[in-house]
This record gives sequence, structure tokens and C-alpha cells, in this order.
Amino acid sequence: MVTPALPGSVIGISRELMALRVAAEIEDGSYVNLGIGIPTLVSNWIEGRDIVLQSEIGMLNTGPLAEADQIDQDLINASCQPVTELPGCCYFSIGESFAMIRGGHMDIAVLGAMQVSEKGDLASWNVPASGRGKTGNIGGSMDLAVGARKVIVITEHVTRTGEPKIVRECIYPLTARKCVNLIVTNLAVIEVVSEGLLLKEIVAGLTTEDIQAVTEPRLIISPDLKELAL
Amino acid sequence: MVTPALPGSVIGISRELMALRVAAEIEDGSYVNLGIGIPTLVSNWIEGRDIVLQSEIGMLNTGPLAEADQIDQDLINASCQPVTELPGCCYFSIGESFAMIRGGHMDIAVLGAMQVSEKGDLASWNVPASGRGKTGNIGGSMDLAVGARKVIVITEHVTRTGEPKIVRECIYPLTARKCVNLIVTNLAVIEVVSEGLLLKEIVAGLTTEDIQAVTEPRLIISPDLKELAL
Amino acid sequence: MNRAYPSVDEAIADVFDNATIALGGFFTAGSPIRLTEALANQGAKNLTIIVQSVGIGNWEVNMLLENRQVRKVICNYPFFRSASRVSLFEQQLRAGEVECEVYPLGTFIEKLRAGGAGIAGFYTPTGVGTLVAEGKECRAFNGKEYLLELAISPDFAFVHAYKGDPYGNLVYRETSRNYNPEMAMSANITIAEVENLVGPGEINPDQVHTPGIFVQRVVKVDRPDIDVTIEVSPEEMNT
Amino acid sequence: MNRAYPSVDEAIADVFDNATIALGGFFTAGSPIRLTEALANQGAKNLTIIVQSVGIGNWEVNMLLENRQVRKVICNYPFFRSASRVSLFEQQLRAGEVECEVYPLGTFIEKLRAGGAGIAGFYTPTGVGTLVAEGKECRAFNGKEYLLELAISPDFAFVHAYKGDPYGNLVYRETSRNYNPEMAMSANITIAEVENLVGPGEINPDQVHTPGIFVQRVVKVDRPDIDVTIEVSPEEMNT
Repeated sequence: MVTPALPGSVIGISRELMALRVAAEIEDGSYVNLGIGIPTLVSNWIEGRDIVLQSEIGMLNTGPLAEADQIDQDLINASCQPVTELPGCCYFSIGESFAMIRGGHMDIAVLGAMQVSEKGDLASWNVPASGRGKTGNIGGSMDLAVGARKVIVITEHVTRTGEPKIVRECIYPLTARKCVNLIVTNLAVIEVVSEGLLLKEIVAGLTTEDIQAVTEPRLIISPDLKELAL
Repeated sequence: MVTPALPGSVIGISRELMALRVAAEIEDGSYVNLGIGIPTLVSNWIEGRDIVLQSEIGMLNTGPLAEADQIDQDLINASCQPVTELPGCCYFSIGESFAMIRGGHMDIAVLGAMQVSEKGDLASWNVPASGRGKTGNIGGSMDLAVGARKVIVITEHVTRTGEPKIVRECIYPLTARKCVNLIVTNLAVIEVVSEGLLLKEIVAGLTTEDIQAVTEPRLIISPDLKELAL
Repeated sequence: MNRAYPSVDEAIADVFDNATIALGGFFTAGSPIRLTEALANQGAKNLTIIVQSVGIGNWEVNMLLENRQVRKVICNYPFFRSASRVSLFEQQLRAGEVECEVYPLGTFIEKLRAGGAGIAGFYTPTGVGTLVAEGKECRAFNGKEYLLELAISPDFAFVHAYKGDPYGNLVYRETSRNYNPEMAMSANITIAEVENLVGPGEINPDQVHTPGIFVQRVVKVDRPDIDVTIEVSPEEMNT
Repeated sequence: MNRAYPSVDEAIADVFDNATIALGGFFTAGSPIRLTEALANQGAKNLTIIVQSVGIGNWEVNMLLENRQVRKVICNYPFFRSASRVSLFEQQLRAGEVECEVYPLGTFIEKLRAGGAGIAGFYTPTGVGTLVAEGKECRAFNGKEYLLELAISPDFAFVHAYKGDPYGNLVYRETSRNYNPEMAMSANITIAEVENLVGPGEINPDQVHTPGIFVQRVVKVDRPDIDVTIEVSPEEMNT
């Protein structure tokens, strides 16, 4: 186990800026599902763009969170938050929603992570230390990880206690194997390629060695390595 | 092969009265699908009753055939006939329609037959003599035969050339095995029971021997044998 | 065809001990609160409850858990999001008083649809290579691996709709549709609580979401309007 | 998101030789006549056509058969009802010029839904013990036998809707819905001809039948109004 040199909580970009970086990754004309947690922050950065958000509870063209007088108990997202409609909106059942997800119709899923492996395996639903055994909050995560054409993970680079979250093999129970395409953290942008993990962007002021120090598997440094731009 | 003593075309009740007899078999509150052909005649005898007709093209509470000025090209049944709506009507996709049928939600399917065996096997979609080989017009027949809670066959007792249609084993390709519950013909009403075929009603003026003469398997004569009443 | 019942109590009176019951809805949207209340009063025991969650998302299950009516829960999101918050269900589960079966959400709903559609089982790519695959057949089609998952057909489903008619035709509103259509299909007896009970012919037939054939009983209820925002801290939702 | 195309010809221009195309609709209801006409003009060859029937029910397939554009048909009702009437398709089939694959209707549509929903295959009771079971896995679940049937995902689907918007959201009218929703789900590229093309937000979101995510192209067409009653004799319908 690498001893992290840089506690993730004190450096790097904020969750909001991580979300902004993910938003820049999404092409116009895309259908996108934002997982529960940090991924929902991405929605703040794509307002007005030609991107359709799916809420897996059964909605396309989900709008921003509802303000006080817009709140409608029948109109919520998968995080129990009241939301609004955008033009072109439609509703459907959960069965049809997951037909969309599993059937390969979603262009992008943005998911949180507990661990991501160098092969792109994702663990996001169960921490053994929780004592919950083999049961846990799977929700839509496994379907999204398997079904979306592109999976972007947005996560702090290390845990609160400084352990790497980007690991050689996931120790936590898997969400899906070989599903992650891109990892955006508070420190770096890393693409999962067939040879391993390609470090493409790093936050200003950090070196590739800094990133490697808090990343368990050996990183491939991109010949086009750039500063993470927002 | 039994040599039929009674050509079906010259005796017994009409198709309209066969349909009336089937209508009497349908309890109020039932969901019913009427197959293409003779079964559609049943609809003439249940108007005003509390019976919901499904059209497998995707409709519940199908009404009578449309008159000239009611004809709407978007509102047809599975026999390509323009139909009408009854109150309580709803439309749905073919996928949902066959979920209903296969999922055991239809109380009764009324089907035509080429042959019915003493075990209740049904053959209704392919006459080898047609030269069509193993392909043929299956349509919804197999799903209805398998999925409906009760399958009533309505058929002439013998073929146009006088061959029995109620046989020991179906020679024609099967629609489904052991699916038929009741057979209503121009001569008799026969229930398929675990012991075989139970002759329950016969047309006025005929004897059980007359019916047996045009029926290949040995009939069990019901102790409550009645005249077929309309 | 008149499937309307005069009260929720009469609509659920015959729910029996050991029954399996699917509960539609999620959080404030489309949850059959009134029917679940009635079931808590009715007292049937040893129930298997099929529901999205037993944390915040479907807090109404707590009414049954408090009564010790639940033997098992089949769901996709059993716990509070935060591992540090322990729900009544999690307490009972850790104490061995209830059982829990978890499926990925898409598998969960597809099992119910299969049950309603006469499909015995289906091959899904979801869960391959995970704990979900334990004890299940894994099989490759066109070079990709899939798990065999089997249908579920509950004895009862409780659903909530915006509008219904005496034929059982239902119309949902916005995201309150969610689990309700597939659960309505899946059950032997589906009981719908509806905010508006209208006459036959008053629902546009092109706009029916659940055809009446899937709904055996309909009962008019007051629209539940329950503020559960107190349960959800912003910190919890964004962690 | 603007998925509207200016003409049927442009909407189908990239259909390639050897493509698999699902055609929705049945008889006068919901058949994509204008797109099929355009395909007959465009001339792609060696096509596999997935359609309910090639008799009276979907006479538009004749346009493609006359042009010799069809290599294979996958359907559930291939022939005229009467064995004495031989369609153009049956002639070509008997002459070995086209192939034919027939499935029970429920299996046919479920294979398409599975293709759209990421399900590799499913177990259906339909067809057990019949010619349909030949070469297929038969397996018992809870003492009842089922056949394994596999998903179909066509390259294209042509569907017809009453109304559509630039997002691809579709509304069907009455029984013209039929095959269209599942076919729209199933295909890589779904092209919808619509009688009315309206702006975003002009369709009530609770009343969308096919969510736009399943529809890649939308094109406004004149409502086909074709009298085919001459083809259907009463004798034929009731035999």
C-alpha cells in the first residue's frame, strides 16, 4: 500500500470544479445519467447546453432542482430531490428507464466511486467495514456501469483517511468489471486504456510524481499531458 | 380413420349459433380474446354484456365493427377490420399486449382449429398440404393457446371433405400441447378432461353414436348429457 | 366491470399471512401510503415486501417493520445512504429478525415485468463478475457474459396513481409512475389507490398507462402530502 | 437536440445493402408507408425485413419485393390467410429467392424488446412442443417448460406516429401504436415518420409513448390514406 503524500482533503480542486471538468467532457447532443452524490453537481454546469439528463426514476430532460414554489411531490429525482421539467421532457416507467440504460441508449453515465482499478473495474456500492455484509445499496449503479456507452467516474483522488481510491485491484465489492472509461478527481484526469491508466491532465502546481504517489497502480504519462483546465 | 357418417356441412347448427353457444360459456367480468376467423362471430352475441374484448393489436374494450362513417384507419382489429371503442377502452403496444396474453391475464381465448386431440393439443396454423413447409401464419395463436386461463375452440366438427377434426393425435403441426379446455362444434360441446374427451351436449336430433361416428377418439359420455341449448 | 372498492380497508382485507406484496413508488412520488397504512392496521404477518428501498425512499415500510409484520424484503437499496445512519430495517436485519434480498435496480424491475409477462427468466449483463452473480448461471451470448435472472410474481401489488376508472385503467403523474406499472403487471391481485376515480370513458384511451386488466381493485384516497424533507440532509444527499 | 429531417429521402439515405430493418405497423394502422416508399426508391439491396406480415397486413413490403430488395423476412404471419391465395412473397419464397423466419407473435415482439432493453435472451412458454421449438433450448422452471429465445437488434427501424417533436418523442394514435414502440427501442437507428411535427414542450410529457432517446430521426409526412379494403373479402376474414 502506498503511503499517500498528499491528503486529498486539503489540496486539488473542489467538487464543484471536478463537476465542471466532467461537464466539459460531455458533448452536445448527449443523453446523460448522473449518479447519486457528487455526480449530481455536474447538472449545475450544463444548464442551457444541448444535453438531455435522464433521471432513472423515469424522466428525460430533467431540469434544475425545484425552487420552493415549484416543488411538486410527483416530480423528483433518484436522490429524493424535487426537480423541474425542461422542454422535450417525457416520463416513463422504471422498467422502460432501465431498458434505456441496459440497452445501450445512454451516451454517458457519471458515477461516484469507492475504488477504481487499473483495468477500469468499479466498486461503488459496499464498504465491507460497514458491517452490511453482502447486502448494500446497489440501486441503479450496476446497470449504469454496464449499460452506458461511456462511464465517467468522478471521485476524490484518495479517501478521507488518505488511502488511494485508484487501485490495482478493487478490494471492495465490484459494481462492474472493466466499465470505467475516464476518471476525474480533485487532482487529475485519467483515462482507462487497454494498457492501463493514462494520466492526461493534472491540477496546476502538482507534478506527475505527486499524482503517482497517491495512486496505487503505475500510471502511464500521456505524451500530451496537460494542466487540468477549467 | 373413421369414415364419417354425417357430413358436417349439411347438419348441425350454424357458425352464428356455435358462436352464440360459446358466448353463453363466457362469464360476466371476463377478459376475452377472439381469434381470427369463426371466433370473431362471438362478438355479435356479447354486445351489452360485461365482457371486455381484447384485440391483440393493442386494445381493450374493443367495440363492434365500425359502420361506414365511423371508420378510422388507426382503429382496426387483428383481422384488418375497422372497429370501434367502448367506454373503458385503452390502447397499448403489441409488446404489452402479449405480456397480457402470455402472462396469464386473459381469462378466455376463443380459437379456431384445424385439429384438436383427445389430450387437448391444438393444431391451427399450418396444413402440410398447403406446401408451405414449416413456415406458416402463426400470428398470436401460440401465445393465446399457452397463455389464456381457458381456451375454447370453436370449429366445424369435421372438415369440408368430411374428415374428423377431433382426433387421437394431431397430424398437423401443433399450436400448443394440452391447451384446449372446451370444444364447441356445429354438433356438440365437448370438454377436455384428464381422462379424455367428455361429451356434454349434443345438437337436437342427433345421438351420441352420431357424434362418435365423426369423432376419432372414444368419447366419454357425460352422465349429465344435455341437448345443446341456445 | 366495476373494480372500485369503497375503502382501503376493504380493498386489502384479504391480504394473508406469508403473502408477498410489491409496493410501488419512491419517496413522495407514487408510493401507496394509504394502502400501506391500511395494511399496518390489518396486521397480516410474516410478509415478504418487494419495494425499491427501506431507507428514506420508502419510509412507509417502517409502519410494517414497527409492527413486526415483515419477514423479508426484496429491494435494490436497503439502507440509508450513509453507513453511519442505521435504519429500523437495518437494525432488524442485523438482529436476524428480517431477511433481505438485493438486486440491481434494472434486474429488480425486469424480474417483476417478467413475472407479469409470462417470461420465466432472462439474461442480463448487469451484475456479471460481482457478488450479485453468486449462485446464478452465467452464460455468454455473442462473446458477452450475462446472468440468468428469474421472474417474480407477487401475490399482491399496491400501487398509487393519479387517476383511475372502474375498469382499473390507471394514469400516473410525472415521476410518480416509476415502479407502479411493472408491479401492477406482476401481481396476482393488484390494488390501486387513486387520487381521482373517474367514470368509464373519462380517461382518454390513448393516455392510459396501466391497462385495467392488470388492476383488480381501485380505491379513491386523499392525496398523501407528507413532508419528508426533514429526513434528508443536504450533506447526506451529496456524499 | 434537433432530430428532424427535411424529407423521407434524406432520412433513409444511409440505409445500406444487407441492412436489417424493422417496419412497424399493421394494415392501415401505423405502417411507415412513406419511409418504405422512399426505401423502394433508394434501392438498398439484400435487406432483411422484420415485419408482422407480408400478406395483406403489410402490403407495403410488396414495394420492396417487387424491386427484389429483400433477401429475408422475419415475421409472424407470412402468407395470405387462405392457402389458395399466393402472395408475391410466397412466390419468391417457393422459388428460393427469399428466406423466411417465422416466430409466434409474442415471441417476435419480445425479441425486439429484448434487443432494445439489453436482454440477451428470455424463456417463453410459447412454442414448446411445436415446430417453433426445433433447435432451441427447452428448459423447465417450476415444472413448466419454456423455450430460450434470443434478442434481435436491427440496424434500422421505420415507425409511424401521429405526433413527434424534435427530441424524437412520439405519440401514437389508437391501434396504430402496435409494433412501433418495441421496434423503436430495438434498432440502432430509428426513423419515425410523423403526421404532426410539433415544437419541444408541445407534447404533454406524461403522454409520450416512445421517449425520444429511442428515435434518432423524425420526418413529417402526409397521412397515408390508402384503401386496402378491396384486398380483404369477408369470406376470407371469416374462414
